[in-house]
Parts: sequence; C-alpha cells; structure tokens
Amino acid sequence: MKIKPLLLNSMIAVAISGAPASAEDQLVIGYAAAVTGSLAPYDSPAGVTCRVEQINEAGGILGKPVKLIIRDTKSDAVTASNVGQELLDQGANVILGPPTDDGLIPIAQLALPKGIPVLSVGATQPAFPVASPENGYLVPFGDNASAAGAAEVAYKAGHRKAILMIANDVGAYSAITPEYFGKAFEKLGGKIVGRVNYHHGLADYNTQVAEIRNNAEKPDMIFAAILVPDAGVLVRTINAAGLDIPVYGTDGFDDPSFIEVAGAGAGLATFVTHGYPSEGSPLKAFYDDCTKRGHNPQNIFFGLGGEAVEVVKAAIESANSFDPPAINAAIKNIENLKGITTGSITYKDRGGVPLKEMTVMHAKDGKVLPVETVRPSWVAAP
Amino acid sequence: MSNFLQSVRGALILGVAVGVIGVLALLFAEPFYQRIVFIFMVNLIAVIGLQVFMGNADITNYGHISFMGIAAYAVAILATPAAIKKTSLATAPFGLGTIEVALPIAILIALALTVLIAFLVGTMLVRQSGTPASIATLALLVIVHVVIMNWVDLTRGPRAIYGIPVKATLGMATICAILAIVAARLFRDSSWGLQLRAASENIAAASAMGVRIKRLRLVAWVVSAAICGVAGILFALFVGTISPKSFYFDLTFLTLAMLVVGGAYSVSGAVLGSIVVTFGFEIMRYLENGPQIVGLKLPTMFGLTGIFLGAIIVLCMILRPRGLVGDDEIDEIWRRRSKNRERSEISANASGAAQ
Amino acid sequence: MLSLSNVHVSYGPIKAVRDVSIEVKEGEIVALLGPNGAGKTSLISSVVGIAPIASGRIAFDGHEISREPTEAIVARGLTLTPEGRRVFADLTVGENLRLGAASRRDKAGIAEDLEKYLELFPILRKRYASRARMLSGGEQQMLAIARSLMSRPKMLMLDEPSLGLAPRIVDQIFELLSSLRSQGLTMLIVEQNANEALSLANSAYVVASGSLVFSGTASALKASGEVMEMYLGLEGQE
Amino acid sequence: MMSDYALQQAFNALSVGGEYALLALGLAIVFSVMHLVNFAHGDMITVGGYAMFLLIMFGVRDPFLVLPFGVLVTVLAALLIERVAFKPVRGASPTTGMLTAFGVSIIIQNVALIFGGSRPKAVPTADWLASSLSIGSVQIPVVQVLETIVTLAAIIGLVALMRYTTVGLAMRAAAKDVPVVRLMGVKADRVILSAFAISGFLAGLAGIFILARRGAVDPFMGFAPVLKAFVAAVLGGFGSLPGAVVGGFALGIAEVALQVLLPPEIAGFRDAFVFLLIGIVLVFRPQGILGERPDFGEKS
Repeated sequence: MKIKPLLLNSMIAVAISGAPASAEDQLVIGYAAAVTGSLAPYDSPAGVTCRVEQINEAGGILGKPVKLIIRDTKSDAVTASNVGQELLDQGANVILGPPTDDGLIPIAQLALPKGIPVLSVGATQPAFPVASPENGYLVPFGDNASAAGAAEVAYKAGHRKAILMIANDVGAYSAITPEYFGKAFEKLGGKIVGRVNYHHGLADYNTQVAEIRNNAEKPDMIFAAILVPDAGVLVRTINAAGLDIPVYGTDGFDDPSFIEVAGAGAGLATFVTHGYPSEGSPLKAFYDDCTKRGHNPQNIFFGLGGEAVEVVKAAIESANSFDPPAINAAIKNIENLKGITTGSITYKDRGGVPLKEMTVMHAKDGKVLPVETVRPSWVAAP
Repeated sequence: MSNFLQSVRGALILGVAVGVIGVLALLFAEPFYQRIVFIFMVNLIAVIGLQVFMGNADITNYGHISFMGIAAYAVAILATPAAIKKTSLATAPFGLGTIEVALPIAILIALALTVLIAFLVGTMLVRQSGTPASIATLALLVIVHVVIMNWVDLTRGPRAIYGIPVKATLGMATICAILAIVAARLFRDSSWGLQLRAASENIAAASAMGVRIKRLRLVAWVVSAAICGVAGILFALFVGTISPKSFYFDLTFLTLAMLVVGGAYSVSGAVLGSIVVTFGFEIMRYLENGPQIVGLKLPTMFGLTGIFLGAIIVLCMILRPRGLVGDDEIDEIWRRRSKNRERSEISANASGAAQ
Repeated sequence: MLSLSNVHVSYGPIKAVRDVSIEVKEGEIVALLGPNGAGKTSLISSVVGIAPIASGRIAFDGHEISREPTEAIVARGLTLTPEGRRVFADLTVGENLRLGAASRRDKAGIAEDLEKYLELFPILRKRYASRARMLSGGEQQMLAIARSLMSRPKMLMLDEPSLGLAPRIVDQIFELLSSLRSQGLTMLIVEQNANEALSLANSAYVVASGSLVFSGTASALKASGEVMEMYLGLEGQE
Repeated sequence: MMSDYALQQAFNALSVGGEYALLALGLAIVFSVMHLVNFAHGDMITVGGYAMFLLIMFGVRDPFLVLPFGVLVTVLAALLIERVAFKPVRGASPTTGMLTAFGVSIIIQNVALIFGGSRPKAVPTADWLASSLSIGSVQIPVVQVLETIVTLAAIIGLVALMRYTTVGLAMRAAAKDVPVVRLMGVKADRVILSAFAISGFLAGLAGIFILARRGAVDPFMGFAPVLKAFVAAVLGGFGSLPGAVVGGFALGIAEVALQVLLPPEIAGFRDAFVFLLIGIVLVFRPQGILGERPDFGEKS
C-alpha cells in the first residue's frame, strides 16, 4: 500500500517538471553534477549553489533571480546525458556539466540545436571543447595548459630529467596529462627518461618506487597527474623509501586530504592548480561568505563552481539577454574577466579553453601554500 | 495449439507490453522521459540477452556487458565520420582512423565481430559449469575492459569516443526489444533450450548428455552475446559518445539485478524485472533529489538509488530466490491457473453431484 | 527410549516414508530391515533431524524431538553413524575422534573414552595420526562407529554398518556391536544384511516402499518365512 | 645493483602477496564452510576503516586503541551481515549466495556514500609506519615488514586454530560434510559464525595495512582488494585454505613480476594478463593450484 503515494507523487513530479519555465525571462542554470561516485571530488554543487544564492540576494541577473536545478550524474556518462536532457526539458538556458568529457560531449550535442552553452565546472580535458566547438567550454584551464605550467615551473627549478607516472584505469586525466607535460618539458629542453605505469585502487606504490629507483637514467623529478588519496600515497611511499625526488603534478593533488595522507612526504610535492584562498583574495572572501551561509568549501572545485556561475553572469550581462545563443556568443567574447579563483579569464579566441593564471602550490610544515603564479608560454595541442 | 505457436503467443504478450511502453513514450513523453525509456529498452535487450544464457544454462554470467562494449566500440570506430576521427582516432591501426563505413555495414561488422569473439571465448567457457564458469565470465568482463582501456590507439583508451552518428530512435529500440523477446522465447522453448534447462536441473542427465550440452551452452552463449551486442550498438548510436566505464561493473550489476529480480528462468522474468527496477530506480532518483512531498521537504540523499539496487537484490534473494516470476513464463502460469480452476470446478461439481 | 509414531517423510512431492511407528526400549537392539530404497535411511535420518519429517511424532527419552535440530538431538544422547561411513577424509583419525566428542565439555571424560575406544579398536590406535582417507573401508567403518561413540550416546543408530565390506570385516564389525551391547548401549541398526543383524537384535521391523510390513521380535521375524522371503530375499527358519 | 633491485621487488611481491593471502583466506574460509562467494568481504574493510576514521575524529589517536577497534568492528560487521543477509539464504544455490553478497556490497558502499560522502577521508597513521628500514642498500618500508610478519603470524595462528581447536576441526570438517558435523553435536550456526568471525578478523588485519598504505577511507575502497583476493582464491583453489595462501602469494609475485617485466607501453594490460591467467587456470585446472577436483561421489 505504501507504494501508492510514492507513485502518485512521482506522477505529480512528472507533471510539474513538464511545465518548463520560459527561457526568455530568467536564467535557469541546469547543473548535471557528479554528486556521487568516483568523480564527486571534482564537481561542486555547493559552490554553484552558494554563488547563485549570493547573486539572488544581490538582486539576480538583469534584475531577475537565477533558478538553479541540480541533477546527479552518479559519475556515469549515460546518466549525465539523460539528466542533461532532463535539465533542457526543464527550461535550462545554460548547462553546467560533469567533470569528464564522456558526459559533457553528449550534453553539448543535445543542447546544440537550441544554441545552449555547456560549461564544465571541473573537467580539465581540452578534448571537450574540441569535440563541441560551438557550445562547449571549460571553466578551468585545460590539462594541456596545467601540464605546461608544471613543466615551466619544474624547468625553472632546475629539473632536466623527468619520469612520467601513467595510469590508464582512471580516465584521460592520469593517462594523457603526463604526455602533455612531456611535450612541454622537452620543448623547454628537458628530457623524459622513463615512464612508469601504476594502477589505482590498492594504493601500493612500492613496486613503482623501486622501478623509479632502478631507472636506467636517474631522474631528478617525477610528474604524475594523480588523484587523491593516491597522490598522497605516492609521495609518502617515495619518502618512506628514502628517495628524495620531487613530484610535480596538477590539480588532482588539490584536496585537503592530500597533506594528511602524504604525511612526511608532502614536502616532495609541487603542483599547479586553479587558485588559493590567500588572505584578501576574492577566493577567500567567497569561501568565507559561503561558510557563513552554511556551505562547506571542500576544495578548489568549490571556487570553480562559483566561477562557472560568474562566467555565465558576465556573458548574460554583456549580451543583455537570456537568449541561449546570445549567451553562447557572449561567452566566446569574454576577455580579462575578473574571476573568483584567478585574476583574469579570457575565452576570446581560445576555442573554449580559457586562458587563466595558475597557482603553483608547495607543501611546507604541514601546510600546502601558494608559492607563485604561472602562465605557460607554450601549450601542447589537445 | 502447437508449441511453436504457443511460444510466439507468449512472446507477443510480452512484446505488446513493451511495445505499449515504447509507443506511449513516443507519443506523450517529453524528450527526457523518452531518453529514460530508450535506455530502458537498451537495458531490457541486454537483460534478455543475459537471460538466454543465464536462464537456460543456469550459470550466473558477469560477462554479458563486455559484448555490449565490444559491439558498441566496433560500431563507434567504424561509423564515426572520418572528419571527426582525424582529431580523435588519428592513430588507429588497420587504417581505421581514415575510413568511414556506412552505418548498416558497420552494424553488421560489429555484430559479426561480437559473435566471433563470443564463439572463441565460448569454446573455452562451456567446459566449465557452476561457480568456476561464473568466475570465468567475470574474468572476461575485466579483460575486455582492460583491453579497451589500454588499446589507446584503437579505442582512445579511457577517453571517450565522440561524434558517433546519433541515428538510433526510440522506435528502433522498441522494435529491437520486441524482436529480442521473441528470439529469447523461441530459444527457450526450442528443443535446444529444453535440453539445456533439463540438463541444468539435473546433473546426472547433464553428464549423460555430455558433449551435446557443451555445444548447446555454446549456442546459448553466442545468441546471448549477439543480443547484448544489439543493445551495445543501440547504445552507441543513441548517446553518440562512449567510454569504457559505460560497459563495466555498474551496468553489469544493474542488468543482473533486473534479471534476478524478475526471475532468470523465464523471458517474462527478464521483462518484468527490467520494468520493476527501472521504475523503482526513477522513483529513487526523484526521492534522492530531495523533493517536496505534500509540503514536506525531504533531505537530499544521493546514494538512495544504490541502496535501492542492493536492497532489491538482497530481498529478492531472501524472499524469492527464483525471482518474481519464478520458473515458468507468465502465459504458462496463466494457462495452468485456468486449468486448475477448471479442474477444481469440475471436482467441486463432481463432489456436489456425489452428495 | 525411542519411539516413532505415525512418521511420514517426504522430499517435495516424493513420499519416502509413510506412517511408520517404531519403538526401541532401553538396552535393546532393534534391527530395521528392508530392501534397497525402502526408505530406511530416510527414516533414521529424520529421527536425527537430517531429513525433514512431514508429520508424525518422534520422542526420545521422554522428550519430543521431531522439531529439534540435529545438534540438540545429539546432545540428548542419540546419535547416528551414517550410511557410507562419511568419515572426514582430510582429518586424521585422532581429529575425527576428537570431533566426535565436540558436544562434550568434560575433558577428563573425553580422554578416558578416547583411551577406551582405542583399546576397543586397536587398528585406530595404530593409524591414529593418518588421514582418514588412507584407511580401508572396514577401518573407516570402525572409525565412524568410534567417532559416534565419542559423544557418549545413550543410544546409537547405525545405518548399514556392513555396506560394501568384505564378509570377514562384516563379522568383525558385528562382533564389535555385540560387545557394545554387553556394555548396555541401546542400538537401532539399519541393515540389508538381515541375517547378521537378526543374530544380534531383540526385535525387528521391516519396511518396504516406505511402509512398515512387519514388526515383532527377532525370532518371530525369523520364523515368518513369508516376510523373510518376500522382503529380505532370505529363507525363513520354518 | 641489479640484485638489490631484484631483492627490493621480491620483498614488494612478498608483502603484496601477503595482503592478498590474508584477504583470500577470509574468502576461502567462508566459502569452504558454506559455499558462499562473499563479494562483500572487501566492504568489511570499508566498515572497519570508517570505524577507525570516526574514532580518530573523536580524538582517540592511540594506535593501540584505534587498530584493535577497527578489527573488532570489522569482525562485528562480518557477523552482522551473516545474520541479516546470508543466514536467510543458507542452503540456497551458490548463485543466490553470490548475488546476495553483491547486493550487500552495493548497500554498504552506498550507506558509506550517504553518511561519509564520496570524497576520500584521510585517516592519519603514525609516521613510523611510513618510515623504512635500510638493509644494506635495500630500503624496506616498515609497513611491508610488519605486513609480512603479521601475515605469517596470522597464517600460523590460523593453522593452529584449525588443527587444535574443536571449532577449527569442525570448520575443516564442515567444508566437506555439514550434516555429519552436526551429527557430532556441533551447532552448524556456530561453525558458520566462527567462519565469518575469522574472515572478518583477517579482513580487519588486511584493512589496517591497506589503510596504513593509502591513508584514507572512501566508500569504494573495498572493491579492488576483494577482486584481487578473489583471483588469488581461485588460483589457489576455491575453498582450500592452503590454496588461498599460495594463490595470494602467487598473485602478488605475478603482479609485481608483470609490472617489472612488461614494457611500459603494455604495462597497463597487467590486469588483463592476470585475469587471463584465471581463465587458463579455470579451463585446465578448475580446482586451482591446491584445490581438489570436485568429487561428486564423496558427498551424495
């Protein structure tokens, strides 16, 4: 008997969702987010929600409140494309998407007929805008750019011989980013002296560390586009093995659990990420205000979530319209927008991958702190 | 009525039910719900494919999704426009990066490849039975996944293949589902299916029939793989983007749950299980978004669908280990019931007369 | 001591035993005879709760045990040496015997019994550390009986103790059983080998196709040529 | 130089193998007694891991409290799952049991997801655990030394338990013939609960080392290890305890050897080779390295 009210309610839900808000008079942001599943750390519904709350409190966009609809993709590509359609049905005029290209590309394809722009909050794979050139955008920089940034930082620090850590079982991030790094590093004059394969899951890196130690040509650095907790385990194992080789990486390291997992090994890591909430920075202000509102800024993707809304807001205000194609066109023209995580964002002539300043982070005395910013001069083609 | 006609009639009852769902969705549903129904049809086809082997040979199969993956990847690699492949699959071996195969031919090649691989794997697999055979199918799932993940030149590895022509429609999926139902039912009721089922129920009979059982298992395995291949092809041609994750444990468990909930030993079970689980899933998905029910705001509880999936498997195993439908097809159960009723009426009349 | 009244045993639709009543008095040896497939094993399996009884009542030592789990029945002092011996092949002789005493807590008593049965079955002492699978059929049967005795039963049921053994060994086994009788152990022996069993038993029951066809004293059975011939394939002593 | 490297990798193989052996033993002991392929085995580690995480959150940092607590919770989780999910399907077909286990596994993962979130939670472990010993020019992490020692101790303890205690004997016997074990007056329930308690204990031990290495818990952390343990158990011969140990070490050695010997371009295929090995073993020696050929005559 209990099932009946459930069924009834779901029917009602169907009926309600069947009445899309008119897209012309209001911004409806649909967010197909990886709320659960393996990709959840790289998406931030909370960050997006918080920025929308802030904007609505300040009077909305073009005087109209912003409506936000979030659906879980469960870190699954098909569910992502399904909820993408659901969000379109509900009248979204902008879509924010999940952190991988296999979820983003179908959504962009579905959104294309109406000219609706699709922005990734967390995805850094430049393949997305390449596959969806009309309406696909990254909000973060691309992996090719961050890898190039890391290469410049490493080269500047005097490193010349790098080992690449490669994993094929987690996604493009861990498999392809090291190659981007390799290209940039060799362009600068460095040399890739070896590649070491690893697997996510069991988190035992002793075999790999022994391989690094035994590499024919001694490396003076390691590059890994590795996710937490493995990022911490890797440096911890290197440290435990008594090796003193620095590890360079990108935003996969950027999670508060990294430093705790890494323990004494944290000091080996240097990584390039999207930003840092230093005292007085817009990101810090954003975090503080959101914390007051009851949100919990878990990691940098919280800031990127806010930034995604910021990009949309800027585009609508410059287009002075809620019409999706107009918004889409306006995003393509954004230049030097002041972001939340970073000082400036440029989409103009960038093929959907923004030009941003990156923050270089290094761990010291139990804290990960920014040491400098970098804007790579040469970036490998995606 | 002859057995053949009876099977066809039984299959048509299910086919009509599925057809009604498809037609209703086509006529009335919004695009989102049409997508849900499309994916339901794809899952249904995979579940039916799974049933053909699991239900008849009585071997739990974890490997069926790998055939979906193989077929989906094959059609994707063949049919994606060459212009897109230039950026995405430029380094593909055998010149696959530059050729573009017409869709019908691509589909045929994909199916043929799936059947070929299924046959090769099957010749090894049918030598096992029981738990070892299940483990072998699990190994197959992992191996196919690892190969897709790592043969980067051919498959783009962990990255998605995109730009696959989006040609599949809900109507096509519905028709394929109905055809799959008919095929599975005919196989089940064929003399091959009967022998297989008899053998799986009785070890002595199985060993007496020896070699023949292995051959029949192989047939069931290949038919099963072919049907799953159809599901994979529809999937690729609908979503337009595929990645290895789509064809791994998540989908395996989902389809397996659908089958065991409905009942692995009949096609009716496969259909009913798919409907029940899909419907339950959608309700859970609605609930976990934290909806407002009669003025009461429920908390968002992402993870509910997962718990639902696990719970429905466990409960079903505890309460109805042979599934909602049990061992017989729905039409068989109906027929038996009406016969029993007739018989009890007759005996009631008879005893009444005796008094 | 043990009484079965109107016991039915069925496996799904198959009825293995129909309406059987049996009475075993303390200190008595009862033979349960009948042709292969008559339902003897089903019947005594149901007594110890291994086979499901469909209806009827089983009482042991004044307690109804028809619904009790096997281990509780064993704890009451009724045990069964199953057909085909079923010794634990991978365990040593000693381990088999220790497991036989698993329901007991009195360490001293266990050690005492162990010594007693090693005395009674010298071959088991000799093969004490070997795996049970290394034993011959007769030795395994002795082990199985000794293992049952280790639980210090008040009553022992034996299912086909002579099955598949050479005549010389069968004699040995029955000698053993006879010496157990002299110690006052109550026994119910299921046998196809009716002559041997009847030489030992006080009373006898004969089942055929699941139903009781004879009950009475052993000598009455021996005297009943018809039953002997029809169901047991033996000449009666007229 | 080369020999140092070989020695180093040999030690890695030993400790990885030890971990697989611990987990495979847990799977095998449950399988041997009740023919259940317990895919939820890895999720007990998850439960124990979260228990330790919570205790640390509440400010208890003494490893001599945290670690036993984690093992205890793992054991209790194993017992609870047996009661709630596996007892009702006792005696059903192996397929039913295996699917039930998958269901349980999915539930535990998603409960952890709802209450713990999907992000990994750091579980700080003592720094000495992350240090390493130098033997000559070979560096051996303390975790590995401990793991190898604990694995060996657990195996010896288990052998003693199985050989010298009544419940151990009963478990070995129950692996072959449950009804007769009950005829010995042994409660079937007790044997099964003991098997689950032991498997939980072994999972708890393995869980400590997994946690010591990865330093974080997440809802899906149990899945990859149990898959490996499963492979190890199959290799060794499902249900055979010595087989589980041999299979565990064989898998550890095979994995490290493949990692070292395969050129980096195809090293990613490692797991495919491992599972292919399973397939080959199943085809040509379905009973595994040490398992016995299923003998239909023995039981029925």
